[in-house]
Amino acid sequence: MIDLSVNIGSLKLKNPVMPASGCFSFGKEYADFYDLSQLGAIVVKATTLEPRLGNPTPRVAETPGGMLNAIGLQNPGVEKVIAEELPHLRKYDIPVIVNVAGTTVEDYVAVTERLMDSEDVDAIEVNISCPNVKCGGIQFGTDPAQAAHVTESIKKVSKVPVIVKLSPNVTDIVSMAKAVEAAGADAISMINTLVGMSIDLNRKKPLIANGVGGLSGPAVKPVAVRMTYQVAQAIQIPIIGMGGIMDGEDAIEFLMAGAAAVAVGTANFVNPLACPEIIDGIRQYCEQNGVASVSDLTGVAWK
Amino acid sequence: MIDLSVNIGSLKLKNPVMPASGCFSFGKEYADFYDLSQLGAIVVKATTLEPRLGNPTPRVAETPGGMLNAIGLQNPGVEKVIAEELPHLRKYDIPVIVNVAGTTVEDYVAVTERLMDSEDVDAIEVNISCPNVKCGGIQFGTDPAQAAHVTESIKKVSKVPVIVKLSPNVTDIVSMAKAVEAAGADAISMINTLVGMSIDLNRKKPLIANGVGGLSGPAVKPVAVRMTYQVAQAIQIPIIGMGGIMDGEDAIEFLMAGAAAVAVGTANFVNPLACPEIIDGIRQYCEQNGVASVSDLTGVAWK
Amino acid sequence: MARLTILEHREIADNMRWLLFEAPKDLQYQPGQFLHIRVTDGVDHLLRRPISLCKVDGGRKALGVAYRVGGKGTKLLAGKNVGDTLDVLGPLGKGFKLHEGDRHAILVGGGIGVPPMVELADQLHRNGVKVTAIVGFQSKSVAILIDDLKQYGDVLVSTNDGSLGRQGFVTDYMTDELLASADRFYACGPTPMLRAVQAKMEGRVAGYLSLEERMGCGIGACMACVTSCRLADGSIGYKKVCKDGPVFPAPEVYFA
Amino acid sequence: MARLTILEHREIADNMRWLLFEAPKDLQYQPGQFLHIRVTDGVDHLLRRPISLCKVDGGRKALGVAYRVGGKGTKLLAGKNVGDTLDVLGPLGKGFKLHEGDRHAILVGGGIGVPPMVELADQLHRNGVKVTAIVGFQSKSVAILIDDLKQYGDVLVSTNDGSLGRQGFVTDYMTDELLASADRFYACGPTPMLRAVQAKMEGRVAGYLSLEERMGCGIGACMACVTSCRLADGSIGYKKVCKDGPVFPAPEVYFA
Ligand SMILES: Cc1cc2nc3c(=O)[nH]c(=O)nc-3n(C[C@H](O)[C@H](O)[C@H](O)COP(=O)(O)OP(=O)(O)OC[C@H]3O[C@@H](n4cnc5c(N)ncnc54)[C@H](O)[C@@H]3O)c2cc1C
Ligand SMILES: Cc1cc2nc3c(=O)[nH]c(=O)nc-3n(C[C@H](O)[C@H](O)[C@H](O)COP(=O)(O)OP(=O)(O)OC[C@H]3O[C@@H](n4cnc5c(N)ncnc54)[C@H](O)[C@@H]3O)c2cc1C
Ligand SMILES: Cc1cc2nc3c(=O)[nH]c(=O)nc-3n(C[C@H](O)[C@H](O)[C@H](O)COP(=O)(O)O)c2cc1C
Ligand SMILES: Cc1cc2nc3c(=O)[nH]c(=O)nc-3n(C[C@H](O)[C@H](O)[C@H](O)COP(=O)(O)O)c2cc1C
Ligand code: FES
Ligand code: FES
Repeated sequence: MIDLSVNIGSLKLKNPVMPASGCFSFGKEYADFYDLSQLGAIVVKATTLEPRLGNPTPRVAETPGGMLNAIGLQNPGVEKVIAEELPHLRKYDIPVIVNVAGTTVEDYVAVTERLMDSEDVDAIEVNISCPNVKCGGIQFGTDPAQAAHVTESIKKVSKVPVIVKLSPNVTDIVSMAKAVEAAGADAISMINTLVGMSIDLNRKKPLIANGVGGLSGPAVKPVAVRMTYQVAQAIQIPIIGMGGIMDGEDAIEFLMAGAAAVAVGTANFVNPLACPEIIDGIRQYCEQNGVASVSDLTGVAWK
Repeated sequence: MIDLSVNIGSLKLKNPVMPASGCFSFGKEYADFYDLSQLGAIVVKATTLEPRLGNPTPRVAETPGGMLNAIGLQNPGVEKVIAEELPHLRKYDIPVIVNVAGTTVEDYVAVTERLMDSEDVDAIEVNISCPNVKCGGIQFGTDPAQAAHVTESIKKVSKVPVIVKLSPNVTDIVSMAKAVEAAGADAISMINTLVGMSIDLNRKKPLIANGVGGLSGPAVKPVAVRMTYQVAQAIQIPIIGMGGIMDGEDAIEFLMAGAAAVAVGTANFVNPLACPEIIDGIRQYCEQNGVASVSDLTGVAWK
Repeated sequence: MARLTILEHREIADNMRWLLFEAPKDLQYQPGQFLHIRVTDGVDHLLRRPISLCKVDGGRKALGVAYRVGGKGTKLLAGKNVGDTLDVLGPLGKGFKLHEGDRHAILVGGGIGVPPMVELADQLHRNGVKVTAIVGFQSKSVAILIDDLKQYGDVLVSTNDGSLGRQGFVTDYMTDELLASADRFYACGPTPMLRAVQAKMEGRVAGYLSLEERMGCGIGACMACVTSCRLADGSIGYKKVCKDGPVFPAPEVYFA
Repeated sequence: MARLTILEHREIADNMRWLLFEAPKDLQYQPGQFLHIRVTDGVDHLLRRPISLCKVDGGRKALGVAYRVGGKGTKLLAGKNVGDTLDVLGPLGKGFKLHEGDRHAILVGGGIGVPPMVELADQLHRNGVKVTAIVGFQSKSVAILIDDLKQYGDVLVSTNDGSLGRQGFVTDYMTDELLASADRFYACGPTPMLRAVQAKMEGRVAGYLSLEERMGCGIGACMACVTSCRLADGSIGYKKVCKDGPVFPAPEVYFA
């Protein structure tokens, strides 16, 4: 029997695979395809204090080996999320991680405080890196001091582990990671999307209505693996690695680079069964390579 | 007749397509496939003061929609480049752009000074962005003040136009571009490669001997187009756009984003005839869309 | 989700193709639903292409679609051969609703909005509803499925250039007389057409519009495909074309 | 560069395949050269795969290669069918040099280093050179091309597990007697094998080693495929496997 379980701070996951925020909504749709209890955890769509409509359409575009999105944090607001979306996830025996977004530090703190009233939140993922929101978000994701400030402020009010999600659109991701670690983050998730653009040759305008969008999918995997490898060697807290994971081998690459767990985004759109198939792929790799515990793989590429 | 000519500072190109530095060596190999006079210009491999061996192998790895390379500036040194490599390019009726790299500002200046003794150099491309050289290069590429300093120093000794090549591995590419423009750059080329990594699951180590490598190819195109779009609106000097251009339509995307010309790297490896086919593709697009002069396309996506 | 085998694949007009799949087991479907098709197993084209169900052949247990070869993905699709299998999700979304008691329905299709009208016409016809199909195309060279529709009722054709049927727009056929005789309308096509149809029908004939939007997941999870709708409380909000649609009651659809 | 049509494609051992192309017009080639093959027209696998020429059939105007199905690219390649065309560059690089006056040559092939020995053996044989081929494999299940080689001379087989021929390494066959009788050797295979062969032959038999390195362009432009060599001036420097090789005079090759 292979031990697939991993720990993210005080969270115990039965396996290292979770859907990435924004790619799984609140889980209902994928529950039509498989039993969500198979997952290591579930990460839900970004939640803000007030409801948000997000950006105009088109919101997605295909790119070579990847896609752009500019959903723009569409969500019904934290009240509705707590009342209508989270309770149905209780029936699955897995930790629920809520992705929190905002424009000001006060926003983040207010959403977190409100979430603390719910029984259905096992961890907070702080989205300081969404490239699709004009004001807010992005500066927290590119300035270590601001990232530390928002982390600290959330830590003060959170009773559950706080995971900070890093943006790859920075010169020095290691100093971002160190700053949020020093500010008390329990874990880091990385990477959010790279800022990109496609131009529609017919309309002679950016294809995505928002202009820029976030690039995800296999195209970004080498950047994500590199950043995971660099950050893992510089910090002590666990990393949830993501960016272009399509199969078990991709997931193993992130673990070897230093991630303790992985998240799967774009692959869900290509294959609704991506998450369970990736869990199977990891198990198979461990079996075939004599790995007794998946956590032994973390960081072997540099250890 | 479509006018394909474009100007990069005082350089006149008969069309906007040139090979990207490092992907075309000094031209000899591709001359077996077509007459290099068809090109808009030729950009040769990075040249340093002393000969360099570069990095150990493996130096390349395939990634989804792209590739990693860590050649590490292997070159015979500026003396041999001037004596043995550049003269044979004279027979083609096209501008020769020499890519200059170094570890210190003095290196860059010395290489440039030496190149000024040659009749065979029509422009300098300053490579402040090579991610594959451990010391040097990279800090010039990520700090606006240092980028400006190296630009200024080279401008003082150069008698030919100076093109500064920007790294995409920065938080704010616009401020990099503004800094080198203010320092006197005649043009900007962008983007160099994104820093990436692949892990070899069998060896449990980074696949590329150097650890990290530079990501190029279609995978990076959305990032390159986005940066071109942003920089073009912030500066007055022309941009040579590149990153994942595989066909005429990709080239048009960069022109619409704001590039005056384009460079083609990885595509040469996939298809040795990539450059002439891209020139044909641009001509065809112009014909079919009633574009009289290719320079009319520059920046139409935001103008 | 299933790998479906291609039974037929042929050109039916300029850059328009007919593709017949072996039907998945236990097929449940409504006219107006769509298939979400992967065009390659590689990663160069990650996103699935949404294509409407055009015809279900119960006898042969087969599922047909008609599509335009336009961009890179549909070009790849066009290269697939009989016997090849494709990764297909669906049928997905909410299709056209048939109403008991209807006696006459107007079906309006524009361009690649025509395909879903075929299965709809068949079902209405089988239910004893009189079908009047109004279809519009750019020109004769891209006109499709007219003979198929004629099996189920009258077909009125218009083209932009007059090369087939009447020159003009589908709405030109919508006389007061026709509208007065109809219980229901169903429309699918480009936005300008849908907007004109919505305006023409408002307050006169109840019906449905089928919308298009660029999609990510196709199942309601990514929020890519939203469209503005009049919500129950009268406010304007987003609904998802992939899950809440692609077919919406006409008055719900809000064209900005 | 040409699109070549596949004439034959079949499994010849576990995960080992034989692929025969229609030869390009005006084919110029040497044994030991390689083809640089695109495995898909899409962008998901950008880099070409280098595969050695194994056999040229002048009569049929055909070009054969043998390859191992290992990674993602060769798996895609394995899915191509007779009649499909592939984008092929080459033959590229410097092949094995035949020397006039040679009477006996030892050919050494290990695993996927065996294929280039077949065309070489044929040419030597036609030139009246006696051929002794020593080939090594992991085990019987992956042994290839032995019967082909037997047409041209003696074939000595070793496997790591003893399931075919002698258990052990190719060098075990290299007796003083054999070496004394040989004018030349030619070797291709994994680095440890080449290193052992180089050591064994040094100062006794002149010959050539064919090397492998990950490639970008395949034509000498990208500097990806360098290997350490003893240069003319005695210093150690890089040469390009794709252009200066893959075949090098044995003493030039420097194993660190
Ligand atoms: C519900 C629904 C039903 C449809 N039914 C049909 C049909 O029956 N027949 C038919 O020919 N077409 C239909 N379409 C349109 C069809 O999906 C697009 O023409 C097709 O996806 C374009 O793909 P491409 O590879 O040619 O273009 P590309 O430009 O390569 O596509 C790139 C990406 O953009 C998306 N995209 C591009 N154009 C459109 C578009 N107009 N609508 C939605 N997504 C787009 C693609 O799905 C893909 O994700 C339907 C669209 C929707 C939303
Ligand atoms: C000159 C030369 C001749 C060769 N001749 C043969 C032959 O006749 N038969 C045969 O089976 N193999 C041969 N090889 C090895 C063959 O090129 C690799 O096994 C093959 O490219 C691996 O591709 P993949 O898709 O299976 O692996 P992937 O892991 O998908 O390959 C990814 C990338 O790495 C490169 N790569 C991976 N492994 C190797 C390797 N061992 N050597 C070089 N590049 C590699 C690929 O070319 C590709 O660019 C030769 C290699 C060279 C350099
Ligand atoms: C459609 C879409 C919506 C996303 N929404 C969010 C979000 O709300 N919050 C967030 O932190 N990340 C969001 N992301 C980023 C993903 O969680 C993930 O970091 C990124 O897509 C890289 O992983 P992938 O390549 O596996 O998709 C979104 C990504 C996509 C594609
Ligand atoms: C093998 C290889 C070598 C390169 N060497 C150099 C170099 O010497 N100097 C430089 O400025 N850029 C170098 N580059 C970067 C390219 O010039 C170009 O900026 C980058 O590859 C993006 O373009 P592409 O996607 O078309 O390849 C190299 C790229 C590759 C793939
Ligand atoms: S396409 Fe994902 S929600 Fe509709
Ligand atoms: S592969 Fe490019 S130089 Fe050899």
